[in-house]
Amino acid sequence: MNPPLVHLLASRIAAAILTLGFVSVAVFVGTEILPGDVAQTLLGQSATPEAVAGLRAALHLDQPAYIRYFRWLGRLLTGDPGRSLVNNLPVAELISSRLPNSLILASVTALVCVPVALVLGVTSAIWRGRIYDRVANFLTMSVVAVPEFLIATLLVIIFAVHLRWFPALSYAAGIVSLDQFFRLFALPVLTLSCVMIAQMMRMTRAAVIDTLRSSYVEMAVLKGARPMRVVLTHALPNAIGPIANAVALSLSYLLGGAIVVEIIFNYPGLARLLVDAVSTRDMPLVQACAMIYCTAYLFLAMLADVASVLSNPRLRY
Amino acid sequence: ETAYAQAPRRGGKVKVATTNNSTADTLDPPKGINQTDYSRITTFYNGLTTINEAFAVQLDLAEEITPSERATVWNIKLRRDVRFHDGSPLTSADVVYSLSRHKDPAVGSGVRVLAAQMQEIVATGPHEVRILLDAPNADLPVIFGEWHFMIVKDGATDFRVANGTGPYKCKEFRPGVRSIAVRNSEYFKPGKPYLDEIELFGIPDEPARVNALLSGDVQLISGISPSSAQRISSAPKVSLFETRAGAYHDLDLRLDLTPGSNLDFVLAVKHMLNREQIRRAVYRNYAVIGNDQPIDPTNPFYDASLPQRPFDLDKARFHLQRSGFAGQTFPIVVSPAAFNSEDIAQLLQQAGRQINLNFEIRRVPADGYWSNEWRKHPIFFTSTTPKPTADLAFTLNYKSDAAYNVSAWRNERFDSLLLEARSETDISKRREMYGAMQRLVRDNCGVCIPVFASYLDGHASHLKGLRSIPTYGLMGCNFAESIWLDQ
Amino acid sequence: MAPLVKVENLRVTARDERGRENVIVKDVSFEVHPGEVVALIGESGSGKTTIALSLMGYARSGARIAYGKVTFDGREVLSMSERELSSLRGRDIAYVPQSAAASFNPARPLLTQVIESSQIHRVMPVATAQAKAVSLFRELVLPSPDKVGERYPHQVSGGQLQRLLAAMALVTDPKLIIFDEPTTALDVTTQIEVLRVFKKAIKERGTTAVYVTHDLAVVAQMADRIIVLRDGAIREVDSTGRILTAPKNDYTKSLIAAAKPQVRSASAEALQGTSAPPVLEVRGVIAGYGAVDRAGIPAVPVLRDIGLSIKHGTTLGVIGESGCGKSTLARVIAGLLPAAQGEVLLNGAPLPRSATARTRDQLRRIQIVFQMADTALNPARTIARILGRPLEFYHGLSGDKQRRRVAELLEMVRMPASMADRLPGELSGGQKQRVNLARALAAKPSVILCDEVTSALDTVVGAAILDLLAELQRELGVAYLFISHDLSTVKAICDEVMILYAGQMMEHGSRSALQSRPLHPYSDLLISSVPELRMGWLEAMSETLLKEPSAGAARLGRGEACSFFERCSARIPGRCDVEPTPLRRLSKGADIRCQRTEEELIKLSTQ
Amino acid sequence: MITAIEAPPAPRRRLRVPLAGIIGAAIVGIWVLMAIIGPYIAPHDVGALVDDDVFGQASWALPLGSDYLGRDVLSRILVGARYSIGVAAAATFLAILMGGTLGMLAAVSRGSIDMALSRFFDALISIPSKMSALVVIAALGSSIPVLIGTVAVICTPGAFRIWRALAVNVAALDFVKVARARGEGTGYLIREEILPNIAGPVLTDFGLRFVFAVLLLSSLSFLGLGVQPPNADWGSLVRENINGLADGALAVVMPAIAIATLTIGVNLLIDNLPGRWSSSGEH
Ligand SMILES: Nc1ncnc2c1ncn2[C@@H]1O[C@H](COP(=O)(O)OP(=O)(O)OP(=O)(O)O)[C@@H](O)[C@H]1O
Ligand SMILES: Nc1ncnc2c1ncn2[C@@H]1O[C@H](COP(=O)(O)OP(=O)(O)OP(=O)(O)O)[C@@H](O)[C@H]1O
Ligand SMILES: [Mg+2]
Ligand SMILES: [Mg+2]
Repeated sequence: MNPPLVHLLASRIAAAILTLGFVSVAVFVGTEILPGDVAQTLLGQSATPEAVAGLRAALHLDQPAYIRYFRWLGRLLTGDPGRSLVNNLPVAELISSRLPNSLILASVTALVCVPVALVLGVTSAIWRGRIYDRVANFLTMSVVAVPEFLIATLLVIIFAVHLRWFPALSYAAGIVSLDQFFRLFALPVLTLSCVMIAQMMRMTRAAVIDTLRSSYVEMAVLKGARPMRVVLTHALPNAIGPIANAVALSLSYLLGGAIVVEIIFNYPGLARLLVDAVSTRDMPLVQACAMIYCTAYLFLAMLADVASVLSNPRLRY
Repeated sequence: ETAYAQAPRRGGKVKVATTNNSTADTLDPPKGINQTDYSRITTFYNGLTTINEAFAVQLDLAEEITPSERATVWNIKLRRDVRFHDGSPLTSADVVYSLSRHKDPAVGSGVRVLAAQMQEIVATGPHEVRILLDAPNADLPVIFGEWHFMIVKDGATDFRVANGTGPYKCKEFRPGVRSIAVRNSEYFKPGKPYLDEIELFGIPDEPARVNALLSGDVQLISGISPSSAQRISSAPKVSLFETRAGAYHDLDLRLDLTPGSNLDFVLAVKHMLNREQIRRAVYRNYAVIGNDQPIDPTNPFYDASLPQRPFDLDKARFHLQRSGFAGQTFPIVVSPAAFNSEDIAQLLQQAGRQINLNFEIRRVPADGYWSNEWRKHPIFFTSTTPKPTADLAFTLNYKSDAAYNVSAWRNERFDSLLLEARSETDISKRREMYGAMQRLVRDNCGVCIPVFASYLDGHASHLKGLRSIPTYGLMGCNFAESIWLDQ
Repeated sequence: MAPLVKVENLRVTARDERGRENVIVKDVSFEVHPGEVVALIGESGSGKTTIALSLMGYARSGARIAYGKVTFDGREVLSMSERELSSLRGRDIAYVPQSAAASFNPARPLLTQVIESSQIHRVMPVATAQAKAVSLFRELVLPSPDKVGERYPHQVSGGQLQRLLAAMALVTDPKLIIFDEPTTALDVTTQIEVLRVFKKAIKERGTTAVYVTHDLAVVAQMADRIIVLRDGAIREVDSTGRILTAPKNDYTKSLIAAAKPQVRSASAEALQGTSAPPVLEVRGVIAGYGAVDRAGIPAVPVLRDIGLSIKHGTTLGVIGESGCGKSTLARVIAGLLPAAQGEVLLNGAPLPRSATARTRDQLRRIQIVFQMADTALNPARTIARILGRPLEFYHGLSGDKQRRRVAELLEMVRMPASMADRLPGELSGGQKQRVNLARALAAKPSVILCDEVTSALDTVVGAAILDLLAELQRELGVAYLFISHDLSTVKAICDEVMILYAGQMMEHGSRSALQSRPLHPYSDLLISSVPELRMGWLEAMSETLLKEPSAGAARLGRGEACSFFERCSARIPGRCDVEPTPLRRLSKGADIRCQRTEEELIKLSTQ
Repeated sequence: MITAIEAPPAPRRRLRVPLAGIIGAAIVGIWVLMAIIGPYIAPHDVGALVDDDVFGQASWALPLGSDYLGRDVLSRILVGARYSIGVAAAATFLAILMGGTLGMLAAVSRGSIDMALSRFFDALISIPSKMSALVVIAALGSSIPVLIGTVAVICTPGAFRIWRALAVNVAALDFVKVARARGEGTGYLIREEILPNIAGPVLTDFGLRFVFAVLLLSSLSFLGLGVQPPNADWGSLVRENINGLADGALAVVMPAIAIATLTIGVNLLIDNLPGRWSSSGEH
């Protein structure tokens, strides 16, 4: 540990709290601006003004906004994220049943994607301009260009409907074997990978190639380093900052953006919970999801910045 | 068909995928708002009555329902052999509690309007309940067949687990995820239910739902879009199941706003609807041509003699000229929330081009459509579910003071006919009155009903016992106690 | 004996600014025999680096080996595959590049980079390589040799980097070492150590060397044969002795003539004008790197209580060992490294410590010419833009005027105006250095902090640049802080000289004072270490110098006691290393920091 | 005995674009042309039902078959090009302009400005995107400019992060110090010192963000923002015809191919730009 890093971490944690506060206000204001409220969504098509008013009163929605916000905030500070306005279940319970799912999906995908993307990025930087590079870029760009729902649906049609290798739905409680785990996660992970790999791979490639222009890379060549070594030990360490940030951005997508995958594979994760909560204007739930997402994002961003600082001694000392 | 020929087999597990799934999923009957909720509710609860394939009322928890004083006071006798899942017997208190709850705004009941007529709900004995209505209503037993009116335990407030009298007990329920229902071995209907377990969840994405059925991950799905029907009917080991019902997706013109306030304009639009084309292109023929009035051919009071309004651009042009709106542009609000609204609007737009009338389609989010956009614009769309009776169909959506009179239609003659018909007991007279009302709506109301859409469900071929009940798909959401697996 | 390297008709081309193919090395042929040291000398930009690189089968981007044959150890280099080349480079042929700062990977610790070749070619285990590197560091008098390898490139001085590069080449014991200006940034005492290490390597291991330099005195010590280049073509090849004593080619003659610098100094009036405050004054500056503690001392203290003043139109030379803090001083004055304590005054008015707080005019008046010419130029901008910017920024010059002025500036630093369209990467080392100087000149400052501005220039061009500086001083009254390791240059152009050792001022006096005794013991050592243009000087010198207890490198930040203690021939143990060292004024007019009195010093020097 | 060792790189002022770059430019060029003239050369009206069949196969009359309602797929793609390319490109430029500039600003300023900007964008990225989109529709209504703005805002935080990370490394270099010592303002540092030295990776980022924008469009138009029926961007074309996927309907395949070719074209071009902007080939 060195002083700038300690300083970085400390100021980051302080800033994170402020950021979370900012996000909570923004989310609250957002839910307020959005037309309609829980009462209306709960009543759906049968929402008549009196019915809405009645339900609204029952849910304390008739109180002024700031009071509701501070009441929520007060409870949150005591560690209670409140209850869902929609089904009156504790938010903590709703989240805790979903968060692990999201984390599992995210980590499995990350474990698959990040290494693949980095390897692809680095190797295509090494063999830039060659057939390998062109094919790798062509493939990743083509898959990222296809809408996610199309990829997911296509995979299901091929691998679940026709070949029957994998199930079309990925949710199962109580996974017993590794084989089952693999089968359940194969398609969602593949789909997410298609979306994610491109960004990481392309940024890795670009950042690495960019550093290859430097004189120290020239010097490495003159030391007899082969292209692989030049890239791995000379270009890559200097490209870690942008790469780490691209990875952090992609990974943050896994938690909050896996909505399409969660919908198509009927996987109960956080993204769908959040989207549901937004549609139903379930403020405490939206807040909780946004907080979790924000925390995760800030954490990833911090890791990326730490990696960035660690990789650049000029920033470190 | 064959389902009848065979004796139902016991045992087996079934996974059912419906169309909705969100944290708003509920086990509290009054709060149900979609097919998923209704299907769960019927799995765990019973109503006093149900509605059968022939659109007729059948007693369920009630042993006897008798009207008196011209259908203003109703006496209900309950079955004595019914127990809740927690073992407690069904009593009149449960019924009184269940029915009264609807009137409490805090419950957020979807049928508060219907419950409002029940002025007094009292237990007159351990198994007797008396209901006093504010006006005569011969259709009250039908109303009790509504999913929202299912009977819960007296005093129940915690609906994390269902405690009903229904064919299955609730083993697990997670809003937005799934529910698992296991056989209620003490179900009061002998021999039923057949399955050991039903897992129910929603897959909102239609292609995903269809794929789940095709891949064998689920055995029963609802809400198949007409464009997927072909895939299912041609696939091996799965079958398509069509329920003809009076559901319609209507284009509504508000009669109190320009341009709908001009009857010629309304008629022009009605003539511009190419119903054949809509039926073919949008519904792939899984629909019945509509005639701008809400009573569909499955309804006993459907008036077949009413002439079908044709697609006639000349007439439309004529009315348009008369309305003076020719050459103008009007927005149509569409939304994914109102099914097929986008497609129908686009076909209308095309027709409009040919007679010099421009429609500008404005798509708004499904999110919040019903509360923020619906009925707030001159031209918009509605999705209307089938109503168990002609009376309800008219009362809820067409009566001048109806809460969901979407086109703001006011017609005194229609209102008085409606009241008359409600208390009329002579079937042929009633038919006549309903016929006249159908004509009135067709010719004057701002609601344009191009077709009545069928409900399309799909199931694994070895899943048996499905019959079509014209109140909704999935046997009017009441499949749980009837389906079984053939091995 | 078969030559180790044989170059035949080598032609290297590069695309010039108009995209035309330009020959930068013109059909050069020469041989290098095993164990021989061949020096490549010549004008800056004459193709020395280019030739050196092509011996390894390498051409910089933009350049291309168009024609010719290079044979190394019987193998033809230019037709080798990439793989063969890789196994040749770093192992059989090691290269010490000219630009030290840019040649190190900023993200990796120095030691790993120094031993990298040995690891790539698997010549020895890591531990052995590290041990060897550390012993080389020690021989090359790097400070704290065991630790310096843990640092990162930006944490060491220019001269230190250069020595690290030399160590890098020596670790693998290659057959051929190509030295590209390996001692340009070294002070004379350090240079001696480094040259000794080179000599030792060459002698003990029979290594062959190609030595690129512009410093004739160094060539005299190192080379067996000299190749004189100009404009990409060989002008003369001969043994060292003959070239130095009896050059045939005119260009060679001019090179040697220029090696003895003439005195250029400010007019007497400028020195007289005492009434006006000095242009630049530095008072009690303490500065260094890392966080500043509560006492106001940085974690890595470098400068200790430095004060100086430069009068209008005069030059202060700053000399001192590599790593003693010369560049740090320049950075402090320029505001790039805010001092921890002390103040900097411009025309008598104190300046904010940090450049960001200074006004544009204050910034304009003090210009700094970076030592590391390479990294100080934006690689993505053409020379025209690099030079044009200060013109526009400070003087609002644009369009044609700007272009004309840029051409003028290039002309002033002896570069063709056509180079304006090039990118920095397409220039030679000396050219980059001159661009840096030109950029400082463009601002029309009152003070220029020249950090080793002529270190990469051949004698002729170097002399021209010094002339230019003197001329500007005469005409515009520019003052210079002239940082250099080259005593003869300093003596030639500086009015006053300050000698730094480990961040402390050791002696400060006029130029003439430096020429008369007594001197501070360190000054004495410095002056006697200046290489002479005579072969065999190094060997003789080493003998005498080795007698001095000079092994230890400077220790930084030892409170008030003398930091030169370990190496001082006149030290008084028990006093010099404990007591605060007093500042003394000598009768010749100079100030020194020493325990010894003037008399004692005189006595010691006459012994 | 002669050998040319290093391949000559493209000279600076004579822009020589590699073949791949020319292909990329051609693809992009064709699509841009389609975006401009598409509606005029489309054989049918975008909304017209021209086929009794749905998901019809290719024929002479309908070269790319018909869609889920029986409309001409070719015409719909031609008209959609305008939305997919125009809106996505405008939004990406905007996002890069905001995110990139602020990212470099943060890197150059460091300290509290950096902290404030970084946290602001962190917060922005953490606000549920569906919610922001809905708020935008509710507050500003639905129009193409609003759509562009929304896509841009959603893309900005990512651009900010990447640009900042790239710029931070350059901002620590000596030549930037030189410029600072000259007293240069932040604007100059960003424009002249930082930007040219991160051009390669930054262009790659642009390419990626462009793809994201194209895809984002479809989910936003699905929500009702911007492109209104009967017009549709390519992503929406894929979405509305997804039911034809199992039968391999051209109506779903062709728009997907359109997006893919555009993406690949843009990125081929970016990868093969001449000179310093190049991110492929030798250096
Ligand atoms: N990539 C390039 N493109 C165009 N010209 C170049 C390129 N590289 C070098 N040159 C030119 O080639 C000539 C020789 O350069 P080289 O670096 O070999 O000089 P040098 O003799 O090492 O000079 P110095 O002593 O200043 O380092 C110079 O005039 C330089 O401007
Ligand atoms: N960023 C840094 N962090 C820590 N130490 C540093 C840093 N930069 C320089 N140093 C150390 O400070 C000392 C003075 O460095 P400076 O660059 O001023 O030396 P110099 O006198 O210019 O030497 P040279 O003649 O070799 O250029 C050196 O020992 C160097 O290793
Ligand atoms: Mg050189
Ligand atoms: Mg220095």
